[in-house]
Amino acid sequence: MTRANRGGVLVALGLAPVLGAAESPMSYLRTFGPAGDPATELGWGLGIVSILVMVVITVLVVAAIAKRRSPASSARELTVQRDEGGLSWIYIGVGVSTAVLIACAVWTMFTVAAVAMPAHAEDMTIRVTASQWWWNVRYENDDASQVFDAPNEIHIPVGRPVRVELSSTDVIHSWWIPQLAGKMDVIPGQTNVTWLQADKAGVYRGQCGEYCGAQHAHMAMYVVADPPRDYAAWAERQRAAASPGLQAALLRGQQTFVNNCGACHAVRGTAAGGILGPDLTHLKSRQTIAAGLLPNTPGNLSAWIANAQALKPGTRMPTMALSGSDLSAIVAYLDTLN
Amino acid sequence: MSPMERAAAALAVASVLALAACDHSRGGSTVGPPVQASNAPEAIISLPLGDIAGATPNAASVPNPYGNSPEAAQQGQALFVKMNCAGCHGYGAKGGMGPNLTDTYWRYGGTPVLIFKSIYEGRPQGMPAWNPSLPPEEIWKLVAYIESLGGAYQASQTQAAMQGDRVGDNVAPEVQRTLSASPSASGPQANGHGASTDSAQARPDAGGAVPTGAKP
Amino acid sequence: MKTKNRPDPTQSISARRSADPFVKTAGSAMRCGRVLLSGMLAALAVAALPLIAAAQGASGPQDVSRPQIAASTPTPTIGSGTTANFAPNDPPGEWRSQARDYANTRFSPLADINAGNAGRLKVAWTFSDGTQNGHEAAPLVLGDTMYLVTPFPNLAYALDLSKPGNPIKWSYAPNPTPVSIGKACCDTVNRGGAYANGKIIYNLLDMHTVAVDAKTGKEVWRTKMGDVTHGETMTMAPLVIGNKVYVGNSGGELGVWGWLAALDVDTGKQVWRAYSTGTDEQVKIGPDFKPFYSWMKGKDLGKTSWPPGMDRTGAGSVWAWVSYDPQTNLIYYGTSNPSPRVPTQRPGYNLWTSAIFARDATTGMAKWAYQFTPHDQWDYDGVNENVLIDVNFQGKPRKALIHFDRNAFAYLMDRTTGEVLSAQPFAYQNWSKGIDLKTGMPIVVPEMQPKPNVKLPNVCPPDIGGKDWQPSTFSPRTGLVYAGIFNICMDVTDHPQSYIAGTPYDGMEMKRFAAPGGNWGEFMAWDPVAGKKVWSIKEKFMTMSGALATAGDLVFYGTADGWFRAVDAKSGKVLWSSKLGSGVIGQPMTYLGPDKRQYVAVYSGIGGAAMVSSSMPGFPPRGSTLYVFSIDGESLHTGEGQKETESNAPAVRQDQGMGGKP
Amino acid sequence: MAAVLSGNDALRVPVIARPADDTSIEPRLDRIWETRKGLLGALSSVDHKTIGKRYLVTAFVFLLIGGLEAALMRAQLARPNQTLLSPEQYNQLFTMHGVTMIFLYALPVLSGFSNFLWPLMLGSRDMAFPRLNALSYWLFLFAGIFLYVSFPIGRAPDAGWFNYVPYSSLAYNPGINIDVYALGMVLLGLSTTVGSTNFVVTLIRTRAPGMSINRVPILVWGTLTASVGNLFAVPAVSLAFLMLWMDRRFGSHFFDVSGGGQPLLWQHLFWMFGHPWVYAIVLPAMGIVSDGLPTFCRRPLVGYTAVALATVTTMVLGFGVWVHHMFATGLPPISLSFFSAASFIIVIPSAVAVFAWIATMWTGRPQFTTPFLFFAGFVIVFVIGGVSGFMTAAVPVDTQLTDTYFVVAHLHYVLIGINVLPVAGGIHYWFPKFTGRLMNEKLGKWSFWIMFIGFNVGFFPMHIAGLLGMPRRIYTYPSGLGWDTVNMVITLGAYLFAFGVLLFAINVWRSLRHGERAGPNPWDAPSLEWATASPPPAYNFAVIPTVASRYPLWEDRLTGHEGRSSTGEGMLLDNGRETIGTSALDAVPDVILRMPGDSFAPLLLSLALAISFVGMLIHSWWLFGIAIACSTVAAIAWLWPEAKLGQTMDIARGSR
Repeated sequence: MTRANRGGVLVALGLAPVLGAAESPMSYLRTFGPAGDPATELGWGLGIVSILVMVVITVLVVAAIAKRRSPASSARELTVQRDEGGLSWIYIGVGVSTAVLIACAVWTMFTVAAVAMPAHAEDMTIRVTASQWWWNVRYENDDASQVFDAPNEIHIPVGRPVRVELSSTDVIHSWWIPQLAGKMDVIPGQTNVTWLQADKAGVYRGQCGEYCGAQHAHMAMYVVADPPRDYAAWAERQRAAASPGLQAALLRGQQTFVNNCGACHAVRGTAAGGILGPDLTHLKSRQTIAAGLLPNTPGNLSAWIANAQALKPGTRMPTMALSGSDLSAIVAYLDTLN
Repeated sequence: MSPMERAAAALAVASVLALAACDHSRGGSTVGPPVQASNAPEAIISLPLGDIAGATPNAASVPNPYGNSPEAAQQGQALFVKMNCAGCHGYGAKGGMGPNLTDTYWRYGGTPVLIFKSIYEGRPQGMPAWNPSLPPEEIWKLVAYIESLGGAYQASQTQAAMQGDRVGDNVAPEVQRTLSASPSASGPQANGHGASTDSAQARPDAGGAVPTGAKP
Repeated sequence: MKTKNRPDPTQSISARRSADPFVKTAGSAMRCGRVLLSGMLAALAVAALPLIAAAQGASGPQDVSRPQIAASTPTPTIGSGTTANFAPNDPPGEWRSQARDYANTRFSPLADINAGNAGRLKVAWTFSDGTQNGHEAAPLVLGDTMYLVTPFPNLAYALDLSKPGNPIKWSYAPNPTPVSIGKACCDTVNRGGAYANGKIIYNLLDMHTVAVDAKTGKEVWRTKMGDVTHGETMTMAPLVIGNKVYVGNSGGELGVWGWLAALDVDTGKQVWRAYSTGTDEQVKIGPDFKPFYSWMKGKDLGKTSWPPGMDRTGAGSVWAWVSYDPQTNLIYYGTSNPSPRVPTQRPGYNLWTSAIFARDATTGMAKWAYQFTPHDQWDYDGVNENVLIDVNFQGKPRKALIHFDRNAFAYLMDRTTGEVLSAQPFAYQNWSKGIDLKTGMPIVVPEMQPKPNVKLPNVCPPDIGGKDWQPSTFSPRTGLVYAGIFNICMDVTDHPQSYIAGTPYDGMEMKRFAAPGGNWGEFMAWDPVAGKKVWSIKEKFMTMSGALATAGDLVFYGTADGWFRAVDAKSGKVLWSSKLGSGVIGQPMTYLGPDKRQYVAVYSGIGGAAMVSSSMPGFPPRGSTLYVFSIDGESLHTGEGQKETESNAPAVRQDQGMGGKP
Repeated sequence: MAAVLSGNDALRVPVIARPADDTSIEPRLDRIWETRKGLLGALSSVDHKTIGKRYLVTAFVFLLIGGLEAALMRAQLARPNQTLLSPEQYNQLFTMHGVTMIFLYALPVLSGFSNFLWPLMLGSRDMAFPRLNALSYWLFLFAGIFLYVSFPIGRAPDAGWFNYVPYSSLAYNPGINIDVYALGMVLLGLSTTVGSTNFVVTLIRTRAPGMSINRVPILVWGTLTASVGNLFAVPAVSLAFLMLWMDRRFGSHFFDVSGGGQPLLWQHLFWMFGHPWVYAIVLPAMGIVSDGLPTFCRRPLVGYTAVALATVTTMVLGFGVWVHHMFATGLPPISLSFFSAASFIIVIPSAVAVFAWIATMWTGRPQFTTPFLFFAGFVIVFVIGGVSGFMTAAVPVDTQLTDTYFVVAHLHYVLIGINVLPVAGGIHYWFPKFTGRLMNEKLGKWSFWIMFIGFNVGFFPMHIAGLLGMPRRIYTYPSGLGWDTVNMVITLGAYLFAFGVLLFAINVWRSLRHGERAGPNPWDAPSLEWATASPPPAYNFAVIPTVASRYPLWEDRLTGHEGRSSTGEGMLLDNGRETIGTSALDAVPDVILRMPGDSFAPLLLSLALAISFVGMLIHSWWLFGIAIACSTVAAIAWLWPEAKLGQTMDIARGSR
C-alpha cells in the first residue's frame, strides 16, 4: 500500500478534504519515519477493512428491510413456521470474519516486530523527563562534558535512529510524536524506552498522550529533524554557557533574573541553578514557550512572566510580584539568551 | 412523614453539610489564587518580631490566605524539598542544620505571619532571605505546609505564641485576670496532635543542632 | 543479598505520618483512627520483641563496660618491619600539631603509662571552655603551656600548666559571624590548631584563618579565604610545614568549589591555591602530573568529567587531614564528595572528587592523584587521613600510606607513584564487589545505585561511611594501625536539587540503622601489610574519637556515649575505662607536665556527625570539658592543701555578657 | 381452594387449578402480594416490578445528568482556546460524565429491565431474593448520591473514571475528591455484587416448570453472563479503590513509588474489572435486541443456540483482553501481542450475533415500528463501534489511536450504540408491559431518526478528530491543528442527539397518561411475559405456567412442536407468598419457595452502610462506629428466621 495509491483510495472515499495532512501537523495518517511507517500501513489496512465491513453490513441491513416489506394482511401470521433456517448466514458471516481477523492478527504481529526496534542500533540517546506540564530533554553522551539539557524542543539528526529513555518526576504522562511513532507512556518509578527516526527534515509536533492534570492540554513538544551538520552546530551552541559579555543595561536585567528566577530556572554561566523549571540558557533559540502554549516573542514572554496563571491556570509557574521596570529588564536580558 | 423518614432526611442533610463545612476552596488538584491578598509583604515586614516596649502586642492576626487548603499544604511540602529547605531542616522538618519546625519552640515567632516573615526576610544564623527568589504566594504555601505539621500557633494566638502558652497549660489566677482579652490559652497542643517533643530532642535548639550530613 | 537485619528496637516504628490537613475539625477523629492503627502496630511490635532479641544473635544486648573481643585474635607479627618517619620529631613531652607528626601517626614515645599501671589512671584536672558544640580538637602542649581551640565561636585559650589550677594565661575571641552557623552542614565544629614560629594558627568557621601570638594571645594576622554566604565554611586543622600553612574549605553539602591553599606562616598571605575541580590550570596540574592509572590521564579532566558548568559547584572540598613526606617534599590530602549528591544530575567520573592528591609542598603542583570512588553516588568523601608508613610488601620495601576510606575499603597505596597495593573492606559494605587492582576502579553493585525519588533500602556503608574523619594511629612497636570504625547501613532516597547559593545542594534523604551485629561502632587493629583486621572491640555507640598509640603499648579511644578506654596495643584487651561527662569525638593526646609526669588529655563534647545517632536512648547531652588523666590522678599540685590561686593571674577571659554566644 | 394436605404439614403437594374456573383466586393472590399504599409501602416494597421501574427511572435521571455534563463539555470544546470552563471544572465534568454514564446509568438501566422482566419471562412470581433485590437498588441509589455529594462544593472526582495513580494519589490530589470516588465505588460494588448474585440464583432456581436452560430468552442469557462476569470482576476494582484509599489516608504504599509500590498495579487491577464491565453493560442490551427483533420480523431468532453461546463466549474472552487498554505502557511486546490476538478473537462471538440478527431480518418480514427501527439502527452502529474496536486491537496502530478521540468515538459507538439504542427500543417495546399503555409511534419515529442522525453526525467525526491527533481529556486545544471544524461538527451533532433524547423523554412522559391502552400482548410477541396482563398484577401469574418450547405464545403457529405450554392451568400456590423452585437444567419442580414479604430491612441496612461510608469519608470514626452497629442490627433483623418462611415441601417426591 504505497503512499501514492493510498492517496487515491482516500480521495475515493471522499475523505481527502477532511484528512488533508498538510495543515494538521498531529495527523498520523502519514508518518515520516521507520518507527511509525509500518504501523501506518497496518492502520490503513485495518481502516479499509473496517470501512468495507461497515458498508457491507449497512447494505445487508437496509436490503433486509427493503426486500420483503410485510403485507398488511393478518398481522398474526408468522413468516416462518420453523425456528431453524437462516443458519447459513451465521456460518458464512462468521467464517469470513474469522478469516479476515486471523489475517489481520498475523499482519499485526509482523508489524509489532517491525516497530519494536530500529534496523541498526541507535547511536544517539535522549533522556526525556516529563514533569507536570513540560518536558525536559537531556542529550546523553558517553563524554560527560557533552551532556546538556534543553526543554520542550528536541533536535535530532535526520535519518538516524534515536533511543528515547522516558522517566517522570510526578504523574503518568505519555511521549507521543504522531508523525514519527506511536506513543509510549512515561510512568514514575520506571524507565520506559522507545525510539524514533525522522526520514524527512522538518518540525514534528507532539503532545502529552495521557491525562496528567490541569494543564494536560498544554504539554506540547516539537521534534526538529535537522541535517546532521546543522544538528551538530545546534548541539554545540546549546552546550555553550550563556554569553558572559553584557553591557551595563543588561547586567541589571541579569541580576534581577538571577534574584527572582534563579531558584527555579537555570542559565548556565550565571548563578541561576534551579532545576524545578526549564533550563533557559538558550531560551531565544526556541520557537515556543510554556510547552508549546505561546510563540516565543518578547510580548508573550512578559505576559507569561507577569501572570502565568491567567494563560495556563494551575501551572507551577507562580505569578511573579515584579515591578514594570524589573519585568522589562528581565525580558530584555532573556532576549539575549540565544 | 413518618418519624423514620424524618430521621433519614435529617441524616442526609447533616452529612451534606458536614462535607460542605470542610474547606471549600475551589479546585481539586489546582491551587486557586489566595483567597484574600490583603496581607501584602510590606504590611507584614512592619510587624514586630517580639514584644513591644511598654505595650501589649496587638492581637492583629494575619491568617494564611490559603486557609487550610490541602492542595496548598501539599504543594508547600513539594516546595520544601525542591527549594532545598529539607537540606537544612530535615526531610520531615524535624531539624538538622536548621531548627526543628514541628515542635512548639519558635525562636522568631510561631504564628503563620511570623513564619512568613522568617522565610521572606531570612534570619541571622544562616537562614537566607527567600524574597525575591520566591514570590509571596509560594512562601504562603510553605507556611501552609509548616502549619500542617502541627507545631505552629493559630493566626490569632499572637499573645499565646509570644509567651509560649500551650493548650492545656495551667494558668495562675492572677495571670488570668491581667491577660488582655485575646484568648491566650489556646495554642498548638502541648504534646498531642503533631507537636513532637520526644525525649531525645528535648533540649532547645542550640546553634547547629542535629546534622543531616556527614561532615562540615 | 544479605537479608536486611534491623534488630535495633530503638528505631521508632515510623509509619509515614499522613499529613492529613484535610479537615481541621476531623483532626481529633484522625487521632482515634491513628490510635487504632498504632495500637495494632504496637501489638505487632510487642509480639516481635522476643523475635528481635533472638535475632540479636550471640552478641545479646551490649554490656557497655565489658566490650566484646573479636573471635579470632591472631598474634600480630610484632615488628613486621613496618615503620614510619616521625619528623618533625618534636620533643617527646610536647604535642605541637593535631597529628603530632607530618606522617599523621599520632604515636607518642612516652611510656610512663603502660599496660601495668594503666588501671590506676584517674582524673588529674579538668577545664571547661564554655562552648556547646562538637569538640573534635586535641589540645596542644608547648613547654609548660597548653593551647586549646574551641568550636564556634572558635575561642582560643592558653593554660599555664606550671601554676596550680592551671590558670588561663590568655584567651582570644575572634567573633566569627553567626551566619556561618547556618552554613555548617554538620555542627559548628573545629578540628584544632597548630603551633608554628611562636604562633597558634587555626581556622574560623566564617572562612578566616587566624594566627595568634603564643605568648600574649594577640592576633598576629587574619586572612579571609572565601565567602561564607555561598555556603563555604572552614573546620579543618591547618598543617604547618616550614613557613607554609596548608588550609582547605568545607561545604560539600552546599555546592562549593573545593580547594587547598598554602599561606605564609608569618604574614598570612596566600602563596597558592589548588582547586579540586576545573581546568588543569585551576587544579594546578602540570606536565609532571603522573597518575598511576590511565583513566585519570588526560587534559582538563577536572572539567571534562563533568556536565558543562557543573564543575564550579562540584565541591571536592578539603576539610580533614594533610600529611607530608619530608624526603619527597610531597603533601597528601583527600577531597570531599562531588556535589550535588544525586548522581543522575552529574554524569561522568566527576574528577577530582572523593580522591587523594599528592602535591609538591612548595609549588602546590600535583604529582599524582587517585579517585577512590569515581562518580560517587553515596557521599563517600575521600578526606580521611593518610598515615605515611614504610612497609615491605610482597618482599619489596615500599614507601606507602594507609587510608581507611569512607567507602569502607582500607587502601594501602605506594605514596610515590599512587599505585593501589591492596584494598580490603574493613567494615560491613554491600555497595561494591571489590576494587579491581589492575585498573584501580571499584566494581559497583548495580542494584545499589540510587534512582531519583525511589527509596533504596539497606545501603551499607551509609553517607558517614565505614569510617569518617576520626583519625587512626600507627604504632611502630606493633606495626598495626588502630582506628574507630562504624557498623551502620541506611535507607536512602535521592531528591534532585536546584543549585541555590547558600542553601544545601545535596538531596539525599536518609534513615540510618545498625548493620548486622546491632552495634553502631567498633574499635579495631588493622595489619596494613596483610590487609586484615587483627582484633576489634564492638561498641554499642559510634566510635568517633581520634586514636592515640603510645610507646607504653597502650591505645586510647573514646565512644559517642562518653566512654574513654585504654586498650593493650597487642591483644586488644581493655585495661581501663572511664565514663566522661559527654560523648567523646575529640582526639586524645599525651604530654609531659612541668613535673615530668605523663598526662593523657581528651576533650568530651558530643556533636559533629555522631549526632546522626542522637535519637538512640542513652545518647549523651552536649558538653565542653577537657579531661586530663594521670596515674592515681597525681599532678604538680596534688596534696599541697588549699592554696589560693595567685590573685595577680593576668588573664581574665573576655566574657561575652549574659547572653553568651550560641 | 386450599392446597390438599397429605400427611403432616411438611409434605404439601401444590394444587393444579384453572383461574378461569375459580374467580376467587385472583383477588386472594392480590391480597397476598399487594404492597401497602403510601410512602411506607413504597419504602418497604420488594416487588421486582417496582424495583425494576425504580432502576429504570433513576438510571434515566443519571443519563440526563451525564448528558448535561457532556453538553457543557461540548460547549467548551466547540471552538479552540475557549474559557467557558476552567481546567479544574472541565476535569471534574469529564470525570463525572464518565462515572455517571458507565456506573450510574449503563448497568442500572439494564438491571431495571432485567429486574422487571426476568420473573415475567421465567414464569415466576418474583426474583429468588426479593429483599436482596431491594437492597441492591437502595445501595445503588445511595452510592449515586454519595458520588455526587462533593459535586456542589467543587470537589468532585477529577482524575478521570479510570483514576490512574499517581495523579489520584494524595500527593497530587489531596482534597476529598478522590476519596469520594474511591469509597463511592466500593459502595456501588456492594450493590452490583448483591444484584448479580440475585440474578444468578433466580436463573438457576425459579424458572417455570419445563423451561429448560435452552428455552430461556436471550436477555436472560445476557444478564446472567453479565452477572457472573461482575461477580469475578467487581472485587478487583473494589480492592483497587480500597487500596488507593489506604494509600491516600493511612500511609500504605500499594501504588506509591517512593515506598516500593507500582502505579501499573492500579492499571492492571482497574482494567481486569474494566473490560469485563464494559461487556457486562452491553450483553444484556444485545439480549434485548435478540428478544425484541424477532417479534418485529415475525419469526423466531435465527441461531438461538449460537447467539446464547456467543454471549457466554464474549464474557469469558472478556476476562483475557484487559491489557489492550495498556498497550502504550511499555509492557514487553511479546505479552502485548497475546492480548492483541485475544482482542482480535473476541470479535468473533459478536460477529455471530450480528449475522444472527441480519439473518432474522433477512428471512423475516420486518414491521416498521419504533422498537424495530432502534434495533435495526443498533445493528449498524454496533458494527461501526465493533470495527473501530477491531482497529485498536492491533498494538502498533493502538499506540497511535489510544488516548485520542478515535477511542472516544469507539467507546461512544459501542456504549450509546449497544446500550442506549437497545434500551430506547426496549422501553418502546416493553412500555405496555411496564405501564399498560403504548408509546406514540409518530413521536417515537421522530425521536429515533433525530437520535440516530444526531448520534452519527456527532460521534462519527470523533474518529476523524482522533485520526488528526486530537488527544483525549483536554479542556481546550490551540487553533491551527485542523481540529476546529471537526469539533464544531461534533458539538452540533451531540446537541442534535441530545434533542432526540429529549423527544424520547417527552414521548415517555406523554404516553404515561395519554398513551393508547395496551392488552397483554400488543406486539403478538412469543415470550412468557406477554402471557400476563399489562401492567402485570402484583402476583404476575395466577397459576405457575408450564413451558414446552422456546416461544410459548407462538407454539400454535410454529411447526415441529409436540408439547403445549399452558398458562391457563398450573400450580396454584396461594398459601402466603409462594412460587415454585425448579432444578437447574431441566426446570423440574422440586420445592415450593416461601418468599419474604415487604420489609424495611433493605432500606435501613443500605442507609446505615451509606452513613458508615460517609463516616469513613470524613474520618469521623464515631459516626462510622454507630453506622456499622446499625447495619449489624439491620442485618440481624433481616436474617432473623421467620416461621412462615420455612421450606415445607420437596415436590420431587410428590406428584409429577
